[in-house]
Formats: sequence, C-alpha cells, structure tokens
Amino acid sequence: MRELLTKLSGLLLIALLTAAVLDTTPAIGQDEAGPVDEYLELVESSGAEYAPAFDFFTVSMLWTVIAAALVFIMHLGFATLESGLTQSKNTVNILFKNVWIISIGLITYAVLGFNTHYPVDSWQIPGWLGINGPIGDLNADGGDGWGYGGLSLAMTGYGDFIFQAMFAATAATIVSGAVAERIKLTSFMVYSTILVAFGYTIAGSWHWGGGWLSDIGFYDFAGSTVVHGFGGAAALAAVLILGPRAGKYTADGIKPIVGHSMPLAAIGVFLLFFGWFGFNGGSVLSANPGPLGLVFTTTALAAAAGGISSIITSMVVLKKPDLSMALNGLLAGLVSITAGADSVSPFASVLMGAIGGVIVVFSIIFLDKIKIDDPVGAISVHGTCGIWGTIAVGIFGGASLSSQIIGVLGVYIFAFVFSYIVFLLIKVTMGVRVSSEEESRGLDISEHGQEAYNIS
Amino acid sequence: MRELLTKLSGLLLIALLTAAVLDTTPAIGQDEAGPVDEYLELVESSGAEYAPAFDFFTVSMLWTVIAAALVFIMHLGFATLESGLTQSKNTVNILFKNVWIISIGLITYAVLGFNTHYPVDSWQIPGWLGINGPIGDLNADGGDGWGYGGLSLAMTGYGDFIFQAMFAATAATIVSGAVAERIKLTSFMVYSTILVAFGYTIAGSWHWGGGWLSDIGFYDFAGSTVVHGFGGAAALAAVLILGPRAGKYTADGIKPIVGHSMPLAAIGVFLLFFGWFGFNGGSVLSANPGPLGLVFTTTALAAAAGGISSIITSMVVLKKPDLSMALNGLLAGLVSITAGADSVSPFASVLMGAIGGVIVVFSIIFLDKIKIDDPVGAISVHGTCGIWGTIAVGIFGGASLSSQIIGVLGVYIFAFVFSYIVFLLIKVTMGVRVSSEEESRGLDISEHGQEAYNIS
Amino acid sequence: MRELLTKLSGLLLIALLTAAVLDTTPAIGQDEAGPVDEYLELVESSGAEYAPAFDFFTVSMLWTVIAAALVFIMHLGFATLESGLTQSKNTVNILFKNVWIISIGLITYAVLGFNTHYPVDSWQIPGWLGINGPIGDLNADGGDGWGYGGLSLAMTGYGDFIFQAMFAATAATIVSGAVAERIKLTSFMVYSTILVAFGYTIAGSWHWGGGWLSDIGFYDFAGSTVVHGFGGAAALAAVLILGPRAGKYTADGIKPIVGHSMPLAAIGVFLLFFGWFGFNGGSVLSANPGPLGLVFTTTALAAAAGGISSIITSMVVLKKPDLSMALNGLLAGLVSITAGADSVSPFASVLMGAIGGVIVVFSIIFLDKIKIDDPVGAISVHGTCGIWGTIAVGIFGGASLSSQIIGVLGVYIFAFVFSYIVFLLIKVTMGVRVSSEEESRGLDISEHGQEAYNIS
Amino acid sequence: MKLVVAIIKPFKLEEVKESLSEVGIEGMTVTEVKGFGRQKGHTEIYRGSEYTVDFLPKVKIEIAVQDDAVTVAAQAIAKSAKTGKIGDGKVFVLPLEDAIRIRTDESGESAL
Amino acid sequence: MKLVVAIIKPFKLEEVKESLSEVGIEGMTVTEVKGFGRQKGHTEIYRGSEYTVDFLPKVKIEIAVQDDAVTVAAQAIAKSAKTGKIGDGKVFVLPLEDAIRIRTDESGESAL
Amino acid sequence: MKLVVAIIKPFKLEEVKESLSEVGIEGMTVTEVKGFGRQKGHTEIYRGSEYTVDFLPKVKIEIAVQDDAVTVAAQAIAKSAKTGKIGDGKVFVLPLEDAIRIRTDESGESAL
Ligand SMILES: Nc1ncnc2c1ncn2[C@@H]1O[C@H](COP(=O)(O)OP(=O)(O)O)[C@@H](O)[C@H]1O
Ligand SMILES: Nc1ncnc2c1ncn2[C@@H]1O[C@H](COP(=O)(O)OP(=O)(O)O)[C@@H](O)[C@H]1O
Ligand SMILES: Nc1ncnc2c1ncn2[C@@H]1O[C@H](COP(=O)(O)OP(=O)(O)O)[C@@H](O)[C@H]1O
Repeated sequence: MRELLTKLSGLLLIALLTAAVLDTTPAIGQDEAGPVDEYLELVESSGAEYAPAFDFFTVSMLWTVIAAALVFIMHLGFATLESGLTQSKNTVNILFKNVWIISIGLITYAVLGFNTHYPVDSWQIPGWLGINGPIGDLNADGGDGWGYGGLSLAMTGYGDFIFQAMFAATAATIVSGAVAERIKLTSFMVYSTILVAFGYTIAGSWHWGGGWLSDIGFYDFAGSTVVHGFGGAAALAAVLILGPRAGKYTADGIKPIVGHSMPLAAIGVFLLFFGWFGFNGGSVLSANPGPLGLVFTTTALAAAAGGISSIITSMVVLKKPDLSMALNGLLAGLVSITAGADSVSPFASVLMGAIGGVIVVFSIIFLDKIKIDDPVGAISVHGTCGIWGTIAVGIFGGASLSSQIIGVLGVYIFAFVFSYIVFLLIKVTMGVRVSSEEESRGLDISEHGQEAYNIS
Repeated sequence: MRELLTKLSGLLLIALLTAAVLDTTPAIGQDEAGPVDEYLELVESSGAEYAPAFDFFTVSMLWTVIAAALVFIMHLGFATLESGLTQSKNTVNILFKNVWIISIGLITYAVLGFNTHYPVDSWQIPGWLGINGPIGDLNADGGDGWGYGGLSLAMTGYGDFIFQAMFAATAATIVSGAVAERIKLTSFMVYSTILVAFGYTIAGSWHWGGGWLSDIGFYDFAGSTVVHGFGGAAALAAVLILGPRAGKYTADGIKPIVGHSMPLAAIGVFLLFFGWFGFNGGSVLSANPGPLGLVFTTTALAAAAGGISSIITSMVVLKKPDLSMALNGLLAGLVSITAGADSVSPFASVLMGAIGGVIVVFSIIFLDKIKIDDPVGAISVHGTCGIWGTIAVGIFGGASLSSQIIGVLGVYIFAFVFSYIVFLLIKVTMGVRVSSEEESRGLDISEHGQEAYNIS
Repeated sequence: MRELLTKLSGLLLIALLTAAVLDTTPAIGQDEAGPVDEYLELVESSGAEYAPAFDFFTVSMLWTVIAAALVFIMHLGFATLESGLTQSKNTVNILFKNVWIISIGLITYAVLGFNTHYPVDSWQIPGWLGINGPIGDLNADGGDGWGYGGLSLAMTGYGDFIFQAMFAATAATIVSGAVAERIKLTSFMVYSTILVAFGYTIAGSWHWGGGWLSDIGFYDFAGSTVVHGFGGAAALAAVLILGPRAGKYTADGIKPIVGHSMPLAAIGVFLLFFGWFGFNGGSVLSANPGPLGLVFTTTALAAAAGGISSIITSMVVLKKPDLSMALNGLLAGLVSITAGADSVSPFASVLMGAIGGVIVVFSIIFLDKIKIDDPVGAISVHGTCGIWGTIAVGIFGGASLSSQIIGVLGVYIFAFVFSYIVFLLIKVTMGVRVSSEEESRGLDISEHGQEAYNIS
Repeated sequence: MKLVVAIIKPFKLEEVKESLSEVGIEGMTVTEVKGFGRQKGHTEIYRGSEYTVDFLPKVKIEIAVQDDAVTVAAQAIAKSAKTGKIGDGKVFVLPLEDAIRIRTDESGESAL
Repeated sequence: MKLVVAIIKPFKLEEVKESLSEVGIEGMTVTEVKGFGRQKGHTEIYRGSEYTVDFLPKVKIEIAVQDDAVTVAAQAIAKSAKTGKIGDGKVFVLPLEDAIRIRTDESGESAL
Repeated sequence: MKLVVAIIKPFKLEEVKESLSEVGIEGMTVTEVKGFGRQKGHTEIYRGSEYTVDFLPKVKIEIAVQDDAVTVAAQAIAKSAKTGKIGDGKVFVLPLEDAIRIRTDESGESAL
C-alpha cells in the first residue's frame, strides 16, 4: 500500500509540475505556443480541480455562439416569410425593413439595450426600469471566463451579449410583418428603433433582467411572452392606428390580398423552425445534455403538432388544405412551446403545439372578421399563441398559473401601450401611412424607386 | 519529497472537499447555483475520475442535437428542390406535402417510430420485426447521462431520439418528389404516414436496430441503403402504379416537362449538401475528432466529385452543360458516400462520388427511356446511387461485398414491396391520382384552391 | 489528517487503476465498447493529466467542422446574391458556375491546394512559393489527435483541411459575380480552376502558410486581404480584359442593367452573414471562449454598422433608400472586420463596419463612372473594403500599419497580375467573351439551352 | 359588328367590367399591356444610376359587339374608367367582319 | 387581306398551330390573355377568406391572311380548338388594309 | 383613322419608339407577344431530352394615327426595326372607325 501510494504521488507530482510550467514549455515538446497551451493555463489558473467544469464552460460557450447564429438566421426567415405573404410591389420595401431591423437591433443593443435588458444593480426604478449605457470590453475582469456571472452562467460576457442581441430585433420584425404594405418607411425606421432599444429591453428586464416578474415566479423559458408576445401586442397597437390595407375590407366583404410567393413563405417558415433550435436550445444557457435534448425534442414535436393540427383545422373549417395556414401552424406550435420547452414532457409539448395550431387558424380568421388587417398573421402567431404558450406552462409545466397570467397581462399591456403611444406620436409628427396613391402603386416604386422583380 | 507529498495532499484535500460540498455552496463563492454547479454535481456523482469522459459525453451530445438541426434543414432543401424542378401550377401542393411530411414524420416517430426503429429487446419477430409504442420520459433513469446505453452511446435519450426523428421523414420526402404533379393529396398524406411510421422504421431496425442485417455484418454508415435506398425503392413502386404525368411520353417521343425555377432547385441542393454534414457527421454518434474530420472530408469531396463528373458527363452525352444534372450530380455524390463516409480514404471518396455522378445521369436518362416518370430524379439519385454507395463500401471500405449485396437486396425489395402494397391498397380504396382535368389545371388550384405565385 | 489522507489515496488508487485498465474493461461495467471508451483510451494514451486539454481539443475540433459547414453555406449565399443582382436570362449560367466553383475548389484543394497553401517545409522558393501534391491520410501519425501540429492547433488534420478547403473556392466566386452575364462558360471554368488551385493558395501561403507576409508581421485574422482582397483584385483584372456588358455604358450615360430578383439577392446576403460566423468564428482555430465571443460580437456589429451607414449614405447621396446598396453595406461591414475581428473592441468594430458601408457605396458609383462594369459590386465589396479592413487593423487593432500596407500591396498586386495573365492567355487561346448575339439572347439559352424560369 | 378596344388604368378593370355587365356585356378579352403617351413615366434608381421607366402598366380590353351596342359599350367604359387624370386611356372602335363561337360553330352576331 | 384573331384555351395552342400549318399557314403572333364570358371562373381561398377568380387564362392568336384563306384558317382553328365545352373561345375576322414585311419592305399579300 | 400594328424584335423597341417620336408620334400601346413564322426557334435540352421552342419573343406595338400619318408611321417603324435578318417582323394597317380619349371624352382624331 505504502509503496503504491508513493508511486501515485510520483505520478501526481509529474502531473502538477508539468501543468505548472506549461506556459514556459509546451506539453508535447514543440516550439510555438498555441490555443491548447493557453487553454491549459486558463484551467490551471482557476485550479486544476475545476477542469471538468471549465471544459463544460467552454462547450456551453460554443453552443451559445452557435445558437446566436441560428437565431440570426431567423431574421432571414422573417424577411422571406413576410415577402412571400405580401404583394410583389412591396417586396423591396419589406426586405429593406428587415435589413434595417437586424442592423439597428444589434447596434442599439450594444449602445444601451444589453445593459437595459440586464440592469444588474443599476435600476432607476428597481425591478421595473433600468436604462443604462453601452457595453464595454466584456472580456475584461474575467468576463471571458466563468468570472462572468460566476458559475451561474456557462458563457462569457460576449457570448451572453451576442446571443441576447440576436433576440432583440425579433420584436420589431414581428411588427414589420403586421404593418406591411402601407407603412411609411422612415416612420417605421424610427418606430422600430425605439421599440427594440427601449420597449423590448424594458419589458425583458422585468423577467430575464431579474425584475418584478422574476420575483413573482413568472416562468417564460425562451420568451413566448417577453419576446413573441411583446412583438404581437406591439403589432396590434400599430395596426389599430395604421388601419387596414386599401381594398381589403369592402362593402361586399373581405377581399383577400394574396401573398405573391408561396415558395418564399415556405423558405421563411422552415428557416424560422431551423433557427428556433437556437432560440429555444440556446436558452438552456449551457450545453447541459439533459435539458438540451429535452428542449430540442419538445420544440420539434410542438412545431410538428402545430403543423398537423392547423392542416386539419383548415381542412375542416375552410374545406381546403391551406398552405399559408399550415405554415402559420408550424410557427404557432413553436411559439406555443417556447415558454415551457424545458419543463414539459414530449407528450405535453405535442398537446401544446397542437392546440396552438388550432388557435392560430381561428385567431387569423377572427382578426380578419373584426377588420384588423395583419398581412402575415404575426399578431395571431406571436401574440395569440404567445398567450397560450405562457399559460400552458402553468398547466403542463408546473408553473404558477396566476404568475403566468400576471406576466402575460403585464408584458402585453406594456407592449401595447408603449407601442401605441410611440406610434401615435410618430403619426402626429411625421405620419405613419403612405398616400393611397403610393399604396396602390406599391412601396417599392414609391418609397425606393426600385422593383423587386425584373424578369427579362 | 515527504514535504511535497504533504503539500500535494493538501491541494487534493481542498479539491475533493470543495467538490464534495458543491451542491450546498457554489465553488467560486457566490450566492445562486447555476448550470456549472449542477454539471459539477453530475460529474461528481459519476465519479470524478470520469470527468474527461463526461465532458466528451457533453460535447458529443451537443454535436448530436446540432446535427439534428442540420438534418432538419434538409427538409427545406427537399421542398425547394422539388418545387424548382416541377411546374409552378403544382408548387403549393409540393410545399404543402413537405410541411406535412416533416410534421407527421416527427410525430409518428415519437408515437411508435423510435421504439420500432430500435426495439432493443422487444421484437415480435427477433431481428425482423419489433413494433413498439411511444417514447416516455427519455431523461428518466439516467437517460440524460451516459446511463443511457451505457458508455456505448455518447448522447442522451432525447438526443438519440431527435437525431433519428429528423432522418425518418426523409424516406417519405424522396417519394414525394417522384410522384409529384399528379398524386392525390389525401392519398399521399395517408401513404406517407404509413411509410414513415412502419416501412422506414422496420427496415431500419434490421440494421441500426440490431436486427438481422447487423448480424450478417452489413455496413451502412449513415444510410445509403436504409434511408436513401429505402426511399428510392419505395418511390419506384409508387411511380409504377401511378404512371407518368400527362403529356410526358407522347407518340413522337419524350416531351420534357420543364421545372419552373432553377434558383429554387439550386437552393434546395445547396441546403441538402449543407444538411448532409449533419446527416453523415452526426452519424459518427459522437464528437470523436478523428472520424468526425474524416467524415466531413469524404462527404464534401464525394459531393464535389459527383458535381464535376455529372457536369462532364452531361457535356459529353447531352452536348450541353445541364444545370439540373449538375445539381443531381452533387446529390449523387452525397448519396454515394453516405454508406462509407467513415471508412474510406479521401481518394476513395472522390472516386465513389465521381462514379455516382456518372451513374445518376445515365440512370435519369434510362428511366425516362423506359417511361418511368420521376420529375425530380429522386429514384436515380437516392435509389440507384444508394446501391452504388453501399456496394462501394465493399470495394473501398473493407466491408464484406456479399453482406453489402444482401443488405441492398433485403432493404430494396422490402421497400418496393411494402410501398407497392400500401400504394395499391390506397389506389383501390381512395384512388391515388387526380383527374386529368385537375392535373392539367394544376394541383394548386384543384387541390388547394391557391396559387403559388401572384405577381402584381 | 493521516486518516483522510489514506482515504484520499484510496480514491486515487481506484481512479488510476480503473483508468489503467480501461481498454480491457469498460468503465461502467457493460459489455460493448463505445465511443466514450475509445475516447478514454485516447485520453489515457496522451497522459491522464492532459484530459482537460484533450477535451478542449475535442470541442475545438467540433467547432472547426461546424464552422466549415457554415463557410460552405456562404457559397449558396454567393450563388443567390449573384443570381438576384443579374438578369433572369443568365441565371442558369450563374447557378451552374457556382456549382462548378465549389466542386472544383474542393477537389483542387485536396489535389494540391492544401499542401500549396501550407507548404510547411517544402517550399520551392522559401516564403514565396511551395507547390505541393495531394493530401494523404491526414488521420495517420497522430494527425487525428493533437499530434497534428502539436498543441499549437486544436483540430485534426482533416479538420484543418476541410475548414480551409471551404475558403478556397471563395476567391473564384467573387470573380464569378464580377464577370457575370458575358463571360464564356468554358473559359470561366478553366480560369476559376487555375485561380483557386494556384493563385489563391500561393498568395495564402505567404501569410497563413508561414511565408514572407507572416515574417513581416502582417496581420489578417480571417482574410480581408488574403481571401476577399485576393478575389476582388483578381476580379478587377478579369473585368478590365472582359469589358462591360453590352448597353451598360452608352453615349447618353450609364444604363443600369437591373437585377432580376431582390428576394434572391437578400437571401444571398443573409446567408453570407450567417456563414461569416463560421468564416470569422472558425478562424479562432479553437473554441477558446474569450476570443470566440469577441469575434462573434465584432463580426455582427460591423455588419450591422455597415448596413446602417450604407443605408444613410444611399439616402443622402442617391436620395433613395437603395436595397441593393443596403445589402452590399452588410457585406462591406463583414469584409471590413474580417482582418481584425479578434483584435479590436466592439466600438472599433462598429466604426470599421460603418466606414466600410460608406466606402462601398462610393466605390460602386466610382467604378461605374470609370466604366468598370461589376454587376454585383464584388470588386467594391471584397476588393475595396478588403483594403480598408486590413489597414483598419493597423489603426484599431495595434498591427503595424506599414506591414498591413505592404501586405495589401503584395497580395493585391499578385492577384491582379496573376489573374490578368491567366485571363489574357485564355482570351487569346479560347476567347473569354460570348458573342453579342449570345449575350443579348442570354447565356442560359446560348450556353446551356435551358431557361431559369418557366412559369406555367 | 365592331371590335371595341379599350386601354385603361389597371386598377380600373373591376369597375369597367361591372359597368359593362350592367349594360349586358358579359364577354371580353383582357391583356396586360404597357402604355406610352402624354402621361410620363417615373425615374428609378439602381446602384447609383438613375433611369426612367417610360412605359406605364395598362390593361387592354377587347370586346366584340353588335353595331348597335357600340356606343353603349364605349360610354360604359369611358364613364367607369375615367379618373380625369392624364393617362386614363383610350377607346378604339374597329370594324369586325365576322365572329365564330368555336364551341358551337355559330357565326355572326349570335357568336358574341 | 384579313386579320384572323382567335381566342382559345391555352392547352389547345399546339394543336391549333399544327392544323394551321397543315393548311399552309406558317406565320402567327400569340399573346397570353385573360378571358371573361359564359365560362365562369373558380373560387379560391386564402387565409380563411374566399374569393372568385373571374378571368380565365386564354391564348390569343393573330394571323394575317389573304382574303381567300380566311375560311380555311378560321375552320382550321375552330376544328382544332374545339372541346365542345363552354369556354372554347372565338374567332374574329377583321379587315386588314396593308401589311409590310420589315426585313424586305415587301408590302401587301406578299408580306404575309 | 388607322390602327398601325407592328410586330418587332424586342431589343428594337427603344429604337422604334425614338424614330416614332421623331415623326411626332407620342402615343402607343405595347404588348409582349410570341411570334411564329419563317424564323425558326431553337432546341433546348432538359434532363436528357431535347425539345424545340418554336415561339420567339416579339413585341407588338399598336398605334392609332390619322390617315395621312399612316405611311410616315409605317416607314418609321420599318426603318428602325430592320436588321435585315429573318424574323424582323411585320407592320399591319387596320381601319379604325372611332377613338375616344377617356379622360376628356374627346372623340375622333382629336382623341389620338
Ligand atoms: N396613338 C395611340 N395609339 C395607341 N395607344 C395609345 C395612343 N395614345 C395613347 N395610347 C394609350 O393610351 C394610354 C393613355 O394615353 P395618355 O396620352 O398617356 O393619356 P390620355 O389618354 O389621358 O391623354 C397610353 O398609355 C397608351 O397605352
Ligand atoms: N364579346 C366578346 N369579345 C371579346 N372576347 C370574347 C367575347 N366573348 C367571349 N370572349 C372570349 O372568348 C372566351 C370564351 O368565351 P365564353 O363565353 O366563356 O365561352 P364560349 O365561347 O364557349 O361561349 C372568353 O374567355 C373571352 O376571352
Ligand atoms: N401571317 C402572320 N400573321 C401574324 N403575324 C405574323 C405572320 N407572319 C409573321 N408574323 C409575325 O412576324 C414575326 C416575324 O415573321 P418571320 O416570318 O419569322 O420573319 P420575317 O417577317 O422576317 O419573314 C413572327 O414571329 C410573327 O410574330
């Protein structure tokens, strides 16, 4: 025993010694120091015994940035979906708006969004409002290790930033679809900037920023309410002020304004589905195998269930297998699972998605009935299903139903009022709607002097 | 020495103590417990000495779910490729079918597919048939750790499920392309459901489920035969019953029915190529650096070789650089390497892909000659090249040639017969083909009452 | 103390013993050996104390291949962007060229590119020219572990190869856009092959291959100069010889030849943005959390800033919010950050991107003024912004300004001259331009006998 | 019989169609055309260079009618297509010597 | 000379073209048009609301012929375009005063 | 009044338009058509099978003019549209009985 013990200690000795001098001489003798060297130093510096945790930290960080890229591609999804479900004479305008949104969304998030979304200790109104300044060097002061947020966050400061930044623009994109084909470009540019810079981040701080919603135990895993619901409610307010597209609601009933390209719409929905794996999966905030697998599974099953149930619903209610409804159904399923993806069973996720798929069809038809004109169904998909998805966590995910309801009310009302006021102010100052002349001619020519298609 | 020894023990002591109490106090003193904490506990619980293996497990699981997302995007690839190579009057129908397939594919895989694909010990006919029920909570009983399948699988139960689930719908998608532009929607919905729920999973269980094919040493790394071949053979049976599109084969020869959008087709093929990195790369079933790098390399080189050889072939044989052939050539290369991506050299992969690229051109022309109408070339790409890819592992990958041949025969015959019977039953019960009136008008209007394009 | 010490040693004993015999019996007693087993053996074989480094190696390798897949999708981005910004009568031709480029790019890189890009010790002209043969089995001789390049590279040989191979074709794709709509297909096929096989790899070897540029301390993180600049300069030379498209520059001024599909163009740019996370992020060459997060952040912010600044510029200078300029602006931002993504602050990245977005607008207008016809703006985006991006590292990233300038001059001059000579030789031998008859009829029909769109 | 050919603004098509059916005209053939006349086109911009689009989208309606129905048809069109703004379009009347209904081989006025 | 104008169902174009060349008519100009008449359109549905598509896709064929060829042409078209179902279309005959072949400046019947 | 109808090669449209405005003709209606005549189409190939595309893209120009302007217009078109190669197209002259300017209800020559 003693003999063996000595032998072990010897081994151990070599190990620690080698590690200790790694920065001077590479482990497997060779001249130039590389990433693995540096990495070993990092591990050493935080105590060799934390190696496994440290590796986990690294894996989780990798997943975080990959997830950020997946969320980014959702913006292409939105751009193509919105283009596909609107008229070709407004396509340049829609694509332009989406370029604007992702750009301004990322910039404003760096300038003030991130620190307003996560005020940490600097609230103006504790738990309610904490508007703060730009990000600094997030790699400084251990922000590039688990020094950032201690062991409670398995990512670096920049990882946290870029992942959240990709979310930010989403709210504005949702509105973009609902107000399409008649909104004034410059007005939308101003509106969307204010919405992503302040509206989204303030509401977000209530929950993810550790504000009052997190205190009351509101549960919204990846943002059925704080992302999608916020966007849907904001869109509703904007549409109410903006009014429907010319010729949509006539004396003799609803005159559908048909989307110009179903392939574009389908590309959009599949890309959104794809990106959603980063949206929900990344919200695990680590590469923890258990939750990660569950989230991917519930997300995919809910989307599938939403697709099937919306198909059946459209066949029964509309007597036709309506592609645009099937596409919205997939999204409805995704929004419906977003709040509880990590806390419900696969079976529950199928139920949640399926119900979402039914809800979205009726919501779209209903909104049309009451003359709320939403060209792409954004209010129904994100707003209506956002409510359902959040409540559903109270039913299937063990969250407190009352907290869920309070959370929905809080965020939706704020989003609606905030959006309503901002949009109204813009209306009185610069106007929000193009002239009927410009509208019938199409925004591409009237706003951009460009056409989307030039088949020769 | 003794002195040092004591010092070491001291270090060690701190290490183990800290670890031991991790669940009560976080390692780097701070109040709230986070993912890294939990992770350290997990590591502890399975014995600190397994840390590296555990980390590997985590990395591999991450790769598994990312690969699942990549395989998912292949369904957008199929949707756009099929749309692009068919007429615009059937585009809504094709997109709709693809939404249906991915949705029903995921749901049926949860309901019975997964446990039928992997019967483990519950076979009705050992090695041949093991139809089983829905998945439960796959994170239970250590399913979220390497408890799942022991060390033999570097992923959790849900990781295994979602990755395999994304594969399942593929078989039906392959058929979808071959029967496009004339099949009755409802009939296809029924057919595809049965095919993915039973056909694909039963055939798959023979090999990946540990059935008779795995016993005879059949080798099919990522599914040249059990996925692509299955789909191709099933498609052939369906097309034989369905017959060609009206006006394709006339008294005075073949009248090509030209695809309506080459950009859509190209988008589809590039997305399939992209997703194939998850299809083949994920089939490594871990993040093992050696095989992973090899698989990515052989996959990419085979595709490239297929593209080049099909281009040259089309230039020589057809006197024209045919884009649709070049696109099919890339896919042919991918199908040809799928069975052996992990077990052949880069050089062999180039050969395998190049030969696949030649085969596909002649296969397409030949099928047209014998009046088998496959609008997108699915039978040639997946069926014909699937055979070649599987045999090729016997030539370049050291698998037993006879086992490979037996495997191909077994799966192709089963797929063909299964598909033939199911399709025939549907034909006599509900009919499989739209009226010639509906066909000439287009399925979009006749089946969906919608048009894909509305340029205004 | 002594008691505890004994206990510890006991634990340790078990640990080491188990590890020692891992290759004979699986750790958690169960029959079949799996990837985790093998992995533990690998760890053992390199010394248990390297476990963390080894895990890091594995994570980094995973990121490398994922990044390779992301770079691959950039080729779809190029294909769609180029198609969208050109006329529909040349779309088949452009798509075909892109299939060719990625295919031939991968193959030539395997045949000679990789070893010419990284000659290691086999230079013909040390630091300047080292043309070498095909890759062998890169997993051999420890190439599948950190034996490959020792600790200085956190990837396997194949990981290194596939990631670099995906870059290679980029140079040719950039040229493809600039010479679109009038170049002879076969001539382009020859030209692009030579360019990717020799031109790109030789220039690359000067910097990444450890050639003279790396000696003078030239800094180009992910290739503003050695990838994008090279392509832009080569494109300029080709365009000068080729001349503008018929009817572009007339007696009464510039007659714009309008792109045929803005949705295609937008899809292209968003996919390029998406793939750029692999292009820059993968160039960290490891999963090191600190740099990874920074690179993702600077990349995204620079793109966003480029988008916004180009939008503002187009509104001010052109009086119109020009979508095609906004799209080029995003790319301009990306090219501008590529050289310094890992070595500048987020703030600097915004500045670099914003300036790039302004530069690109003026560069496009200027080139049009001097009658250099670049249908997609490739020379401006990759060439002009490539210069800015590289210089900017000298301003914001602490690189030596002089080295940066020398590097730009060296690579741009070489690329221009190399491309000019090759293109000229092809012109005199096989001709480079289609007949004006073919040009006005469109390359799709004259070169391919196919049309891109057939709306029925 | 006459062939009444009208060039109108696209968004007026529905109105014109209705006012025609009011006067009992149920058959017509419609073509998307581009018009050039007093109404000038607009200038567009692409990647920095301006250009003018001269041709404006118009819709052409062709209606075969009996002689006595010409004025009614022409009036109905003129009334419903008018906006008073430049570019409203034209109505042309051409002589029509014969007409055949393919389905029935009827010819002359009964074919309309 | 006359200008024979036919409105037919799109999928009949090939047949009509062939039967015309059988009677020696090799030149024609074809336009995609939308037709409105006895044949009613179909109803489509989009996101829950129905709407009817009145206009049906048709093809217009214009053929300039010598006076004596009119009946042959008209018959050839009528015969080959007939399905007997409503919506088969019309054949109109208009007087044609002059024709010029741009390439050769020939005019009159020799220009056809 | 006459209706001058010209079928020309698409890329000649600009030239024709200019030479027409030179002779003071500012109004016209243009339609994209497909032409069939002496000029033969081309063969294309798709997935291994060849097929011929008979119809060639052409542009149809319709111009209503006063009687005395017919020759000028026809000449202007013929001159500017000529390439001398087969497929240059035709100019047809049809009688026009009446014309109405919708905007002003003017009719007859003053409507042109
Ligand atoms: N001489 C003509 N021949 C044929 N079509 C004409 C002629 N003049 C005008 N048009 C058609 O009528 C449309 C309207 O004519 P325009 O002169 O622009 O306005 P208005 O009819 O109100 O004077 C034009 O766009 C063109 O399509
Ligand atoms: N009076 C008309 N003038 C011009 N075109 C007509 C007229 N009536 C019918 N057409 C054209 O002929 C097509 C077929 O006519 P329709 O009345 O539907 O069937 P049928 O010719 O068999 O009676 C219509 O779609 C329209 O294009
Ligand atoms: N008889 C005709 N009726 C109507 N259009 C005709 C006739 N003949 C020719 N065309 C039109 O004129 C075009 C050119 O005619 P074609 O015979 O090809 O060359 P060319 O006019 O030089 O002899 C054809 O594509 C067609 O559109």
